Amino acid sequence: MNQRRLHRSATMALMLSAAIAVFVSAAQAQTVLLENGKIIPVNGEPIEKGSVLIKNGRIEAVGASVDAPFDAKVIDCEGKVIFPGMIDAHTWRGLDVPNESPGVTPFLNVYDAIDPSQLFFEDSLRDGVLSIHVSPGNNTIIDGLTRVVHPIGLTPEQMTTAPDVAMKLSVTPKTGYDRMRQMAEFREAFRKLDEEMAQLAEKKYEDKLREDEKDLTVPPEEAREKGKELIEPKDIPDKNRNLLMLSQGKLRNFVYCGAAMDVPAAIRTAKQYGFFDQSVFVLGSETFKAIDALKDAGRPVVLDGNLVHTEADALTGEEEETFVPKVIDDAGLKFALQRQWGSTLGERYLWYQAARCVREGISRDHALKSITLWPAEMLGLGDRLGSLEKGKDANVLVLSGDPLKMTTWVELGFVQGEKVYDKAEDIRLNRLFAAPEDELGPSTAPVSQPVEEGHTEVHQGEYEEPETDQ
Amino acid sequence: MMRRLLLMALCLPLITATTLFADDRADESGPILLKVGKVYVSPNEIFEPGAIMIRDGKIDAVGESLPAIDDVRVIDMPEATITAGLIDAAATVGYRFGFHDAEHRSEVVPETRALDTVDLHDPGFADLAAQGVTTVYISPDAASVIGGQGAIVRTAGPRAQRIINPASSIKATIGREPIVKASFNRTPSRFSGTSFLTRRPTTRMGLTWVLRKAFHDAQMVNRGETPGTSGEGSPSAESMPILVDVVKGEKPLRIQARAQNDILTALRVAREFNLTFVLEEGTEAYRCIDELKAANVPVIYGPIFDYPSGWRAQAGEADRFRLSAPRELLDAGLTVALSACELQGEGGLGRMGAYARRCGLTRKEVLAAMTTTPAQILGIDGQAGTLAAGRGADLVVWSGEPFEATSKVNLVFAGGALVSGRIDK
Amino acid sequence: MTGTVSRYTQSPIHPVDRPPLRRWGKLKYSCYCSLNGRDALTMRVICRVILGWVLLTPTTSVWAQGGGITAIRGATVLTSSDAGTIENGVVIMRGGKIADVRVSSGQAVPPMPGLNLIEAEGKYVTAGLIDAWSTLGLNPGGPIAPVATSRATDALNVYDRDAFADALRMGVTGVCVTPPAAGGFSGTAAFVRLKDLNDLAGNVTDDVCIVAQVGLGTKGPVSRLAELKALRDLLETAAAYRDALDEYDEKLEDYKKALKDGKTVKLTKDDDKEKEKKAAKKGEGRRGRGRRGRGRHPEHDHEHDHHGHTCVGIRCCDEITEDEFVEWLQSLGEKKEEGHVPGDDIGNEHVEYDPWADPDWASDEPEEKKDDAKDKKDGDKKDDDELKKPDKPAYDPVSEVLMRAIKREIPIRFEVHRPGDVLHVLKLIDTYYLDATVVGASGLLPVAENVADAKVGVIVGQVIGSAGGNDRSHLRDLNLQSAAASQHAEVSPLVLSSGRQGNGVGGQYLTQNAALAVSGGLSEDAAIRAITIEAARSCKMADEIGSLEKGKKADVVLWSGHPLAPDSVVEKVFVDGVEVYSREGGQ
Amino acid sequence: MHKRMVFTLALLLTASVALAGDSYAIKAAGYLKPDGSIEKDITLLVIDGKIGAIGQDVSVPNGVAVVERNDQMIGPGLVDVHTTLGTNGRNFEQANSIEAGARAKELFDPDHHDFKEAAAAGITTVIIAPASTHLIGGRTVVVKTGGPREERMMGEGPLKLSLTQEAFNMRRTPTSLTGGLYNLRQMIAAAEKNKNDQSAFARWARGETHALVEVGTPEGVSTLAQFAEEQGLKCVALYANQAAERLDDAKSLGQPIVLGTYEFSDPRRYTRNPNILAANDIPFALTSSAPRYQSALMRVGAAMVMKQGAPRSAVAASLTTVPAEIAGVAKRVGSLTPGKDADFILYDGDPLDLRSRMRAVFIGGERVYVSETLASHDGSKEGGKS
Repeated sequence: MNQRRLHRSATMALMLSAAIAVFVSAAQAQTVLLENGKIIPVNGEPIEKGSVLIKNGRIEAVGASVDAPFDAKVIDCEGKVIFPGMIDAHTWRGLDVPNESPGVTPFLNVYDAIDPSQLFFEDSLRDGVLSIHVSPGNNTIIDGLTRVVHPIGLTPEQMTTAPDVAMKLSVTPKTGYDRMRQMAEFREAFRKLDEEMAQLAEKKYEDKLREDEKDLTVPPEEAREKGKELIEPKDIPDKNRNLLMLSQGKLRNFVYCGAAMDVPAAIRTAKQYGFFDQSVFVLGSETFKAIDALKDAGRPVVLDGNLVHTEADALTGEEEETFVPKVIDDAGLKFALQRQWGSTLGERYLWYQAARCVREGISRDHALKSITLWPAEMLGLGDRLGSLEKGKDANVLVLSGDPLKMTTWVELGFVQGEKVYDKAEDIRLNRLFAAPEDELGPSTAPVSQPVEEGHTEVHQGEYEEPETDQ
Repeated sequence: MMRRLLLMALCLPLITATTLFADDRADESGPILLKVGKVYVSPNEIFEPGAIMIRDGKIDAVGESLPAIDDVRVIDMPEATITAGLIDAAATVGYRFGFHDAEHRSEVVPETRALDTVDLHDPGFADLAAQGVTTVYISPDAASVIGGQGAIVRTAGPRAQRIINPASSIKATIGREPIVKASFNRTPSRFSGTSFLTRRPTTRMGLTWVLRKAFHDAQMVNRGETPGTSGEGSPSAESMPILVDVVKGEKPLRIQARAQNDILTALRVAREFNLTFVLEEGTEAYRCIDELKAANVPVIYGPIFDYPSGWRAQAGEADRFRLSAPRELLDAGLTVALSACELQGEGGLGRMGAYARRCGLTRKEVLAAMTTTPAQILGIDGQAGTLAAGRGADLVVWSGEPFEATSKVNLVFAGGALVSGRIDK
Repeated sequence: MTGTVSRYTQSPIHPVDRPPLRRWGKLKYSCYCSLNGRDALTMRVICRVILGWVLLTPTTSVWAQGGGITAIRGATVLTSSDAGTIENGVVIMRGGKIADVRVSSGQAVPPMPGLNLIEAEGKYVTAGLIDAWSTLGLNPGGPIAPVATSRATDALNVYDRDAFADALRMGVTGVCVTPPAAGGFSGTAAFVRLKDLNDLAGNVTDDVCIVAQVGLGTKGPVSRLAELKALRDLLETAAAYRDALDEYDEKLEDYKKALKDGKTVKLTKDDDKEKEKKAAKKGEGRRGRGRRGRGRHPEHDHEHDHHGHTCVGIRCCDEITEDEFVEWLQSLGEKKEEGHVPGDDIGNEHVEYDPWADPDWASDEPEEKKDDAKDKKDGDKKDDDELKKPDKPAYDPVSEVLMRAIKREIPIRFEVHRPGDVLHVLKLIDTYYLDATVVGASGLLPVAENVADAKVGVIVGQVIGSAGGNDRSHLRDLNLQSAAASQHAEVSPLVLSSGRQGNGVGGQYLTQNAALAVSGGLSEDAAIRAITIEAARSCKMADEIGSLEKGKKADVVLWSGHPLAPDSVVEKVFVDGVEVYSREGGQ
Repeated sequence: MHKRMVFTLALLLTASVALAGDSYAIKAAGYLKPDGSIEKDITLLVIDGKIGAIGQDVSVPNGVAVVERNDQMIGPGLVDVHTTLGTNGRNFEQANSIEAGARAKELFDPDHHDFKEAAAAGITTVIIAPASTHLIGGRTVVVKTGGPREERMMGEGPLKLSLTQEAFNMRRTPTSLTGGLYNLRQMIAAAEKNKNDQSAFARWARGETHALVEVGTPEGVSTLAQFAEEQGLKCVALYANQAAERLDDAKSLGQPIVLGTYEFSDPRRYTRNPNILAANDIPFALTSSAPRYQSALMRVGAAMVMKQGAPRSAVAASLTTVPAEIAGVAKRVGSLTPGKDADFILYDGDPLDLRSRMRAVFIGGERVYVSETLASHDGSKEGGKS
């Protein structure tokens, strides 16, 4: 089975490399001047006609007129819009299997599961999502470290924008667990950490005495206290390192709350175990009911791709719809939007999600920030990504029109100064718009694979609604 | 009779009581003047700015500006745009039992009615109405070779006024669905023979045979001959009157087909029995444009997608979809309506329109494909599809231009009544 | 909420008779009525004090907290206390507490500010009803697999306000939410006071009691034999654990004293190595033990065996190398079957229980225990000549919980139905000297006397169930009979509750449940007590709530008629003296 | 001890009533009138198994024994419109979905213990219906739950149909609701043509009688209303527990709605329905669905419904007059009216109050059940049987 899978991946990689080759060959770190375009920098007022200078992988200048060096490659963006690369604040897509089966695995790293050959990355690029926060799924208790990648590159290294960005946790029960068990596991994980660290401290102290050939003269508590200072980073077992950092508030963390009742639990847990100040809450659609608690917490949130919560009234059976981002926005919280993968079209685009927010009365400014600057800040990359500012990574899009317009396509994409996408050279898109006589060869559908019994494949249902929250 | 009258008399004060209880939308029953930025009377007739007067459930007047008479409630929405209520000519909505919604006693069941198994209060209708779809043809389940009769209904309003045609065209399906879906496909044994437990067509050959046999027999009956009953898959006696109507051209026929070969099969069978039909879905219609044009077959195209899902993906019938297909069909001069099929709510017809624009259609073309064209295909162009004065007021008030990602359906009127959205006082 | 729109599926909208529950925080000033002379005097004094206080701190919250006085006068007061029923009584609430309950003389009282006087002639007043065994608002959100370390609080959906409001409008002010049944110990229950439906979490008391089931297990051991044994084993382990902890505490004290006295512990490198060796040996032993799968826990064993789930292995290691991790990943499948201990299966659906797989498991003295004993002896020997640091028993989460029951810190409830099981449970209660209650008890009838003799309380669920054509038809009416029987046998306390309804609802029909019990032979007084004070007692809350007595929290319900009558309705509900529901507001 | 003596005494007295033969009178604290109110201090005169007279000023003829029950109240026997009592669950035919000719009167065992249980719960008249697994299940039968065996059968009741998903499967035709309604239309058209056809189906098809149609979900109510309107049929919607969510449709049926079975664990979404139906003057009946659920749940359901605010009159009617009307036996049972069968219950309090225990149940003037004191489980049951 493994071999078959390998073979398949190889075919896939081959197919894709054809597409990627185009991008890679065009990608050379050079000085580029995007001129005469409408600039939407996100962090400030739009510039109706201006230029963006990209140099050494960073944005060198943004303004109505920019002095460009003589060797800059000039791209005329007349009638086009220059926009920062969009950011997907949280997804398990792009991974092989998104969750390890044991619930508490803080020592894992998403790096090992990133599959660069997935169509997901190609689509993200086409849709203008240039930074993707790849995280373990929601079906966990304490899962591993996450990573921010850009959707271009043949290996996870090449794709990495920032490694080990955050830890993924979930207070919503994982498969086979109920809420009580989930929380019991949480308590147990941190209790064990404390105990093991205390034991380590005691051992360190005793070891030191042993080395100095001294006798032990203090009771255990004191020994532990004294031993604490003796612990060096190398002493901490791998399995505990991340959890320790988390409990010391040194690690950013994304906590999944699937239902409203999970929000207070998440806040309580985060505060109790000391990682609240670094928390970002990943919310299910029903959680807007806990808006008071969320507002008090004041932490940024990542919203469910299904922006509308529909619920039948328990008493009358009438269905009620709530547009969740509006509730969150009204509470003054910073939020990031996720893409929704179940739909045929639409919610799969981040810009479309933002457009829905505008439609429901959220300001355009906030809507645009929710797919660029805010997620960047949540990821601790606010100084590198999310807006068109001098010194930031040159993750820049050239769009055919306003980002929230239905008829707008991504025309060019730059990641860290390299041109990685050009619509004119997008093989799949060209095929989807080909005249009938052009198309006699392969179908336009993604390569469909034979279904293997009982073997869950992420590729298989890649564009299907996941059965459970992963 | 007396008793019923008495009961009605008893109910009368009650009805008044309930109308008192009903919320603020009760106020909208009076005449209303909507003043907006733009009115699409029909895709090619635009007032900018525009105004529409609704009185007694009908469009009283429409123009650039209308005088506000005393008793009229004026609603001023300078940013908004008004179009006619959208029409989906091939919706799948309101089915109650899913799997059991198609009658499986035979492959040919045109005598059944889709409306019988549809719940008109299903939230799906509210979803459609909320997104501006006011009229739908409820397409029968595709699990039969010749399925039932679809219904044309309004998506909102009192039940009595909602049913426009309870038994509209019958629907035949060419493709994997009648071959596989809901089928036991047991090999007929020596003892049990062929029954509804052993669905006969297991290939497209068998399917086409059943389809041809049905029309062949109907044609014989129409000529006054008695068809032989020995042939496998003979249509039942119950289905015959309807099939004869189809052959006579009195009952409209539509055929659901996605792949190129299936569409060509549909054209071939139609030619053989001299039938006219409407093509539903037509994912690969762009590959047989000339043939469709020659037969003058209207296409209800949709949904548009860039990754096939659900049954379409399973059956492998949508692998060769094209985003440019609607553009190509229109360019070829075919009659094209757009449909969202089973998609409702946010992802339904309205957004399908937005995507059609992304795929190269103009706003007017999209509007035509969702109002006037489907009305014409369904034969209700006398009542729906445009905002001409004197018609029932089925209209949509958009927050901006229709079919934009940032535009929202603000108000929907069906039969002159506000059925979705709220008017701020 | 701004983003909310409603979609109507049917044209005429019926007004919803739902309590708008954000009414507290306001006090009415309109009632300038009269009280009798004595009442008036009390009132006047109280009012002045409060008025002065309020004037000093004039915030609305003070008023809401109970700055004012509410008096309900003229009603029949069912006190659920020794005072019994008081005709034409007066209930005075102040500062969230009940200030007084007694007979009213009906005389005039001059008007005074801050007084909310409710004339309730012909009406009834009771303490807030308490649903002592309920699943109201419970949303475990997964396959139910509670273990002893589970807490009902974690599964309490505080945003299920509709369900709680439904109970509140039926006069229920307190609910004991128990973890769902899965056989064996299934964690601790929580008590929720329906004080503020917008802040239910702020009114939860955790760990009210431990819950266990007998004869209902759908997972783990299915035979009663094994089930009861598993319960006993866990209690035994907990008892041993408690002893070990006590012993350790003692030793630690001695050790500290010795250190203080100047003694020291000699640290040698050999010692270190030896320890490592021992640890390695221990590892082997564990694996071996896993295969033998014996229930009782050696003191130094690792805790997560108790959960018996997939974590076995990895977190036992102090260090984890890459190789080990790979090995572990590969062996995940096998471990599930292998690392299995009978007593640990309770509530664990991942592990299939097969008593035949291992004939050794029933043996009382596990080999390892013997090994440990030997080890210990060696250790003890050493102690004689030099000071040694005492070893702390390994943390055992399950025993940590059960130990509390053994120490009688919190009560324990056994849900048990068949008469035979009841007797077994009574024995268990007696053996471990538990503060226990029998719950469910549909088969109580033949053993009611035994229960009464054992001085064990009984909580009965719904006294009538569907008990239709399913396999539980033999239970028909049994609850009803049990309720009556328990009264006959003078079981005390007898509590009536909504029971394990399982779908997040409960408490709505407590009074109807009690009324049915009355038709079965329970006295009205006992029935009312069974849903108020006795229910509170079973949750260890009787000191604060459950009856109308001076000094208790003012959880008061005003009824239009007798609470057990079918057409009487709840007119007002007060929790901590604050009006949280009013019928006029609700309709 | 004192209690027990009183009880035994009461039993003896009750026993004497039964022995008194054809006619007797009971003086009671009150009785439940059809409108749900209670008339106090009344006398009930039973003559030959029928109610001779009832009220405050009833003159008892000479020679008729008078029993004093001044601490008890009398309520009419309850009528349950949908049960499968005495069928041992074998109440359906697998082969066909349309069984218009099937008759429930051939279905049940009159000596089945189910009937005793129903009588003990105060249910004196029941409809026994074919199962809900058929589009047309067949004709129901109305029987008494006690009394002389030969007199129990009261006649045949309305036709029973089902439009629920249960009624359709892939093993027989029609396999779907749409196919089922097609068949019904054809059959109705045929029945309308043939006016001589006096079968239950034909009479219903012509709109002459009503039928029980199981709908279950709110959608079912709409489907039924739409179809009944189209074909001009009289249909009693069965198990339409959320009928209030389709109020227009429920109203347009113009027939009572049957609700059931209520349990304490039911959410308010169900139990508030009767309340709304009553407010809109739509009569409703409660059913126990015995033996699937306990017969005793009928009274419990009534109490629950009342607790949710339904008026007493509608609740009283839902247990008695409305179901009697549906069963077509309103002339004989359903209320304590002179001339009707002497089916009544002695309660020790208000018949609608759950606290009141049923002391004895009478059918056709004959006592069929007498309560045992539950507290006397220690063996003093001697009075229980007479």
